[in-house]
Amino acid sequence: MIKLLFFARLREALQTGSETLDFSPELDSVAAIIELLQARGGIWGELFADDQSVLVAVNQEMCDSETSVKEGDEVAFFPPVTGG
Amino acid sequence: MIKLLFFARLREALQTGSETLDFSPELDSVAAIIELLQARGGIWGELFADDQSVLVAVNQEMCDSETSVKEGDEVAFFPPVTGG
Amino acid sequence: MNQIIIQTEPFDLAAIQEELRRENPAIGALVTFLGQMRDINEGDRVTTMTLEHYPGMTEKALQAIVDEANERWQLTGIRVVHRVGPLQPLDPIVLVAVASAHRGEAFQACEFVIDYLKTRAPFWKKEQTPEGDRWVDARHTDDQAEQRWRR
Amino acid sequence: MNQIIIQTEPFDLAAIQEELRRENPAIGALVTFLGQMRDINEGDRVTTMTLEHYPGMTEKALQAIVDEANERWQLTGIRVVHRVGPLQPLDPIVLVAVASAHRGEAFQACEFVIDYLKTRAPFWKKEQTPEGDRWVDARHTDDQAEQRWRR
Repeated sequence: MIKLLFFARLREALQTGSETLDFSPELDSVAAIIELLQARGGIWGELFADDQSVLVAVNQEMCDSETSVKEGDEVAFFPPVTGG
Repeated sequence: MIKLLFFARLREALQTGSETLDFSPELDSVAAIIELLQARGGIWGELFADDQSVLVAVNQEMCDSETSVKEGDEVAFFPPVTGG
Repeated sequence: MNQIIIQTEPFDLAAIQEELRRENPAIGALVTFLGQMRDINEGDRVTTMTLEHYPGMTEKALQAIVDEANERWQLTGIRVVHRVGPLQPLDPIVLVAVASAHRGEAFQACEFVIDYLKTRAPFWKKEQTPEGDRWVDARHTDDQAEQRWRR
Repeated sequence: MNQIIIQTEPFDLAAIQEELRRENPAIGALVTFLGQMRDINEGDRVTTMTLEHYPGMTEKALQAIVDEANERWQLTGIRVVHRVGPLQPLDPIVLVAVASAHRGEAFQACEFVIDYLKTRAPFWKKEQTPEGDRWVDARHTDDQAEQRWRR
């Protein structure tokens, strides 16, 4: 199982803060998960389009789409941060 | 009349914090005052020797030995500052 | 000693600074950055702001920034306190306090921590304005500020 | 609004910051430098320190520094408070607090004011150590810090 988290503008637009995906060998990278979400179409297709600046963290560390994902990981998607 | 002030290490070594000099046309610059003090010899000669780093302020503004001095001015001598 | 705190309640600026500066009589300099909510942003009046964050990752990201500051400079202590939840104009949002024997290192480390926090810690601001709610966009100047520290 | 104070009594760090940061809801950043007395200097234990200054010139010199900071950066307020007289280890010596809409300007102006104060304001420190009294020598690093701001 992979836990997905969405924050801020993404969370609001998707109308969900989290979901779980069953892990499968094809879902072994951030890029693969983004492809799956994008394929849902609609708002998902828009927000995860290649030209959108969505940041990703795997197990609470910033990473990029090359990063590999394994069973049990927590993968978070969010817009550029604006704290401080 | 010119008011002379001495601070910190200088004040202690000279055993005085202030004195007044009668103004005269020859005492028209910081350099001329330094020459007069140096000519007193002893500790004065040492402290106002050319190789000593003594700072000067005329009327409470930092200046150098070229600065001119006139009747009524306040001329202060002190070591490099160490506040803060 | 270092401490990182995320909280919804207001924080006590004075108590944090007092505790940090008394920790070690070798401390000669304490530099504190306080970020507070402004009532105007990009020309619009902002009445309230809500700060969202990513619990768990926030603490990790801030710890990594504090660790890096301690590697780069000789410091005696760092405090980072960041509020989340609803905020009003003039409310303090974030505090970064850095103690060191000498001021140069304290200034650099303090600015480094807040510059990195601005681009690397998962916080998001949503503003409530008379024209409606809006998410605050990331600022290009914050990216530039972060770039300066790259090496 | 700017304020410069020289005093023998301890100052209230919290009250000064609180007053400054509340002055204007356009303030987004408050950067504060606090310099405090260390119990060790150049390897020796220091038990007490006495700060002498040049009354009249001190205020003028600090005013000139504050004026120059306001010319160089967009600021909403500056506070400079400096103690004179006898001090013990851990006693705050000097406070420089700078408020601005944005943090970059507040950081730069705060460091500028303390760097200039260190080389241009007429204060002198005398340390009491177990080996006797001694006047503190000016530091080369303070000259270097000041040079950075020349233009």
